[in-house]
Amino acid sequence: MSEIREIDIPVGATPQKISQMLENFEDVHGERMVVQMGPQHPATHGVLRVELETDGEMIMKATPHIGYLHRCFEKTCESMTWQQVVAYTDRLDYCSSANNNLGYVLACEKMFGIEVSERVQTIRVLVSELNRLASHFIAIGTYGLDIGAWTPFLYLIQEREHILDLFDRLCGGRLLLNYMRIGGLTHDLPDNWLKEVHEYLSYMEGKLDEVNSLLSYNKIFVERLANVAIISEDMCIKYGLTGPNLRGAGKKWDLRKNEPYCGYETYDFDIPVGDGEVGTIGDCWDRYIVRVKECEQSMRIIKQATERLEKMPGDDVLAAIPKSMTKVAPGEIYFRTEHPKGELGFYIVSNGKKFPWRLKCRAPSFSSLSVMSAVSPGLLIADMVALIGSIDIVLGEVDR
Amino acid sequence: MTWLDLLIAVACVAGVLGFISVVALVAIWTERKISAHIHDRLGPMETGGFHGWAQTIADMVKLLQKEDIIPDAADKPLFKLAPYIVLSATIASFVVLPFGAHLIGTDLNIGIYYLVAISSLEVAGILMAGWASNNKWALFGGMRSASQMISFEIPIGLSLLIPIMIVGSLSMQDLVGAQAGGFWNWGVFSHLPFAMIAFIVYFWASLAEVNRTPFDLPEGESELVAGFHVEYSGMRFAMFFLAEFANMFLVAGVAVALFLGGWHAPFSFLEISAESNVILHNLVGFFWFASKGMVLLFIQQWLRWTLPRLRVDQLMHVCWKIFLPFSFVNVLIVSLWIVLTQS
Amino acid sequence: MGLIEGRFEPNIIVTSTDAIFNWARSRSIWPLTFGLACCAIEMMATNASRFDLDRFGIFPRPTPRQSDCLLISGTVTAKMGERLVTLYEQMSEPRYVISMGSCANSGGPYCDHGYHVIKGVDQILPVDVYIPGCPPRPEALIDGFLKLRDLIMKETIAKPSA
Amino acid sequence: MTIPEIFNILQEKFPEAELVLEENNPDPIIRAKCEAIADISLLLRDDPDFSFDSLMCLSGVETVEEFQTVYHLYSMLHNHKVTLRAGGTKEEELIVPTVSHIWPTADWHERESFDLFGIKYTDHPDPRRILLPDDWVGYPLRKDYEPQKTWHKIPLTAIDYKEEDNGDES
Repeated sequence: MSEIREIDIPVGATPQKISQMLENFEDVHGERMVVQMGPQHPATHGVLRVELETDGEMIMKATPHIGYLHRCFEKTCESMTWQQVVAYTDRLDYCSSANNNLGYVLACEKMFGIEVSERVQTIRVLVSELNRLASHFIAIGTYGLDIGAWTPFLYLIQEREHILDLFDRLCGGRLLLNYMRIGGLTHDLPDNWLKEVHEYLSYMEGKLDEVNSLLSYNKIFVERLANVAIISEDMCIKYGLTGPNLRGAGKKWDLRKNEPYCGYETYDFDIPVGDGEVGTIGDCWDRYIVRVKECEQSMRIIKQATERLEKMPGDDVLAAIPKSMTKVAPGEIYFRTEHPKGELGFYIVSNGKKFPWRLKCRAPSFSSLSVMSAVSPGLLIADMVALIGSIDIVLGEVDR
Repeated sequence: MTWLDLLIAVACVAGVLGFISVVALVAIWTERKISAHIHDRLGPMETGGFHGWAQTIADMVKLLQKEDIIPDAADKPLFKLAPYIVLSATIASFVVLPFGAHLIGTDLNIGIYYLVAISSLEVAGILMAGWASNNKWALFGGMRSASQMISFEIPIGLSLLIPIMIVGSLSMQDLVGAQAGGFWNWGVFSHLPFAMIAFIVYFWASLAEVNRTPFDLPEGESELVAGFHVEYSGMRFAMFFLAEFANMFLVAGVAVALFLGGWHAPFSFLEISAESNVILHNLVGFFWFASKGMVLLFIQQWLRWTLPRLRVDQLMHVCWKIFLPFSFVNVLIVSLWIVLTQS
Repeated sequence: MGLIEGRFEPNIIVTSTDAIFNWARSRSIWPLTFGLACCAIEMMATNASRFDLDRFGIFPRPTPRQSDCLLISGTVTAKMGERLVTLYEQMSEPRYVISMGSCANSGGPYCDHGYHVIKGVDQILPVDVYIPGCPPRPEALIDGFLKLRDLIMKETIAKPSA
Repeated sequence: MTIPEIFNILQEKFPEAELVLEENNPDPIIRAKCEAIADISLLLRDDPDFSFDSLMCLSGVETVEEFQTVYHLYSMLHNHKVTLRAGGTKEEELIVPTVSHIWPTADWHERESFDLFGIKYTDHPDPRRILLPDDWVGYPLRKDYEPQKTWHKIPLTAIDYKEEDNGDES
């Protein structure tokens, strides 16, 4: 009869420590079960496949396999004109297309030295913050769904629908906007649109408190997430986790403040960080609550942007769009912006021709996902679901 | 045995079976409607006209004629057997449920004992399903289900002991009969607050027993895809589905019979005495029993759409470290009370 | 099915059975909870409160065994194509396939240069309904389901007339 | 610290790394010999004056003459950036030492650039393809890449309806 041993995992042990302990721990029967989570699995947020090696319900090793949605974005862009690429950036992270557009057009504008008017910048800020809101609503909602709470998901999707209505009026698209152009926008704001944004803001007042009372501070929800899958600040930087994940680990880091673009330095907003309110800094709950708090800040920015636009005299949003982009300046640039999922970087190489020579998208989710195999040893399967949800990945962006 | 006895027996079986199917069909429909209204939407609206009343019927007819797939690598006999065991365990438990003064399959003198014993057969069926499917998610679901149901049997059993001790009988009709004459006589209000605690423990533990949120781990959609019935299709899946909803009513019915006055009305003037009209007496009793059961069913569904799901270790924590000590102390105090007051 | 399908001449019993079966099948289309790409977000939105597919009895199931309809919501890549066929094979008859969005219909924007994208899911699966759009609006998805419903209503278990 | 300053220090410390400062770009780029990349990276991360703790991006590039790996580094502490580049001619396989032990995020980025460009990384802990299936032929982001027609019997080309129509008529 073999002796049954137990591993004592000390409270607050680092993931590396746990994984080391598990390596040293030999399974009594030498049997581990390999379970494939995905690509068709409700909790993987798309077509991610995670190969889990489990002992009972405890995960010994998790290997993410990606590429099930590899749509050849980078190759396609090499055959598209500079302006046409904007439509493809929409489909990177399909939950927040305006933010993708913004990252790409800003990179191109910086490279080709195009200056846009203040009004265009403000409209861009407004639209991308609205989209950040929509993206965070999906992140929060589906996270609730992962933990087993259905209702908050549907409520948040409902609030998101109102934003989509605004987009619908703005550019005809609900999900994929394709609204920005290198040097400007596709067209000006529709009549009364700013008034509708105002109406939406007043409608949203207090809704986030409802989310907090229904979900964030629900006892079961907190119990499920507190002290689970802790990713420390150091680890975040090493693995390239950015955005809400890094802020959830307690680092006050936001490109909108630290490397301002698009006039973000003139807006008044805070950077929410995780503070270990219910558990340890950098646990799943912290990463989650940072998103909720960011929604509030986004609404503040939207409010300021709308007020500015109302006062601003109208101008031609197409004025700075280059008439022809068949001959451009050669060179290369790496430009990054704050995307709802983290830092979205575009590395663009131009050889002076009509098409980009090379376009690499540094997708935030791609880097975030790479931390998974380092964090997961020692988690239960249910925690794994919580981990995947808390780093908020979108597979369109991971696989590109 | 005369022809009449046989006829009555057949009628009983038909009645119970009919009741179970009707309850399950209605419960599935109400579940969808209630969830929809909680979610700020409408739920089934098209099928059959009025608020999609025929939705469950359409679902069942469709499931009935779906292809029945038995995975090649599955343990075929067990795979085929599992849904029958689950469903028959549920149906067999209904035999001792007192729907009215005379509306009971059979009033065994060990009725509640029989019920607890038979209803835990279900775990065998679920474990069988999880094992025989030869699917790892199903196995996880089966194991979770087995551990959860077996653990929660203990606080359930201890909580059921309280009314049994107070009444001093294991027969369901005796247990119900002791609660006659207005709601203040109901089991839940006797020996305050101990019977009340027992009722609360029983209700929560029974949620785990029937795999409802926050204890729906065996089929937790976001974790285990569909849990133990992940490989089941068509009618076999429908059986699990039916059994689940019938079970929900079963645990609600036990709670009603033991704690909420069974088929007695909340006020005695709402009842019709058995002397004046036996049939009417039974029908009114049935009405009260069913409506109390439905209220509990509604609470179960309400919780389902409000709460998130617990984790495995937390579930066990709730069972062994909270429910179990409470029930033990509860049993101790109530038995002391009974001993002291009787002596 | 299989046992009774295609065995009898069309007669009153067969046609009545048809009517019941088709009614049930078309009123209870359970799609697989399975999102591939951008269209999956619109699919989620359609399932959610405002559009509420549940009104038509459409109720997503997480496992292929219990679902009737494979809703291909997004770009199908070579790597995914293999799994998709497996998923389709795991579904029980009668089963239907809805191809949602340009990518699934024809490769869409990735048709010309997408070396890893399957240009049209109909090359690997039999598709019943195509929904155009990139991504289709929820109304279009609902329309797709209603088209599928019409399609199911025309089915019969009778022997096909020569 | 500006990039020329970083360049000067690096040139002192690594005289054999064939360091070149490419100044024809909006942002100057430091070019180094492939073999020296790992050592330079380690210094850049660990030296308190540099402390480049985050690797923003690692990308493979194909120019007309050569394959390259480009590293975009950033220091959260000092708030400065630098871009490194390592390259080799197309005639021979480009082999670069891995930096995944220095910045773990490089792990997946290196796998990706191997997957799409065929750039090899020595001592990489997990040198597999990442986005494409393991048995995929060719490196798609190379300019001379010919797409596969089928993979595992799955057709990867669009149906040419014109041809089919013509076939029916004749």
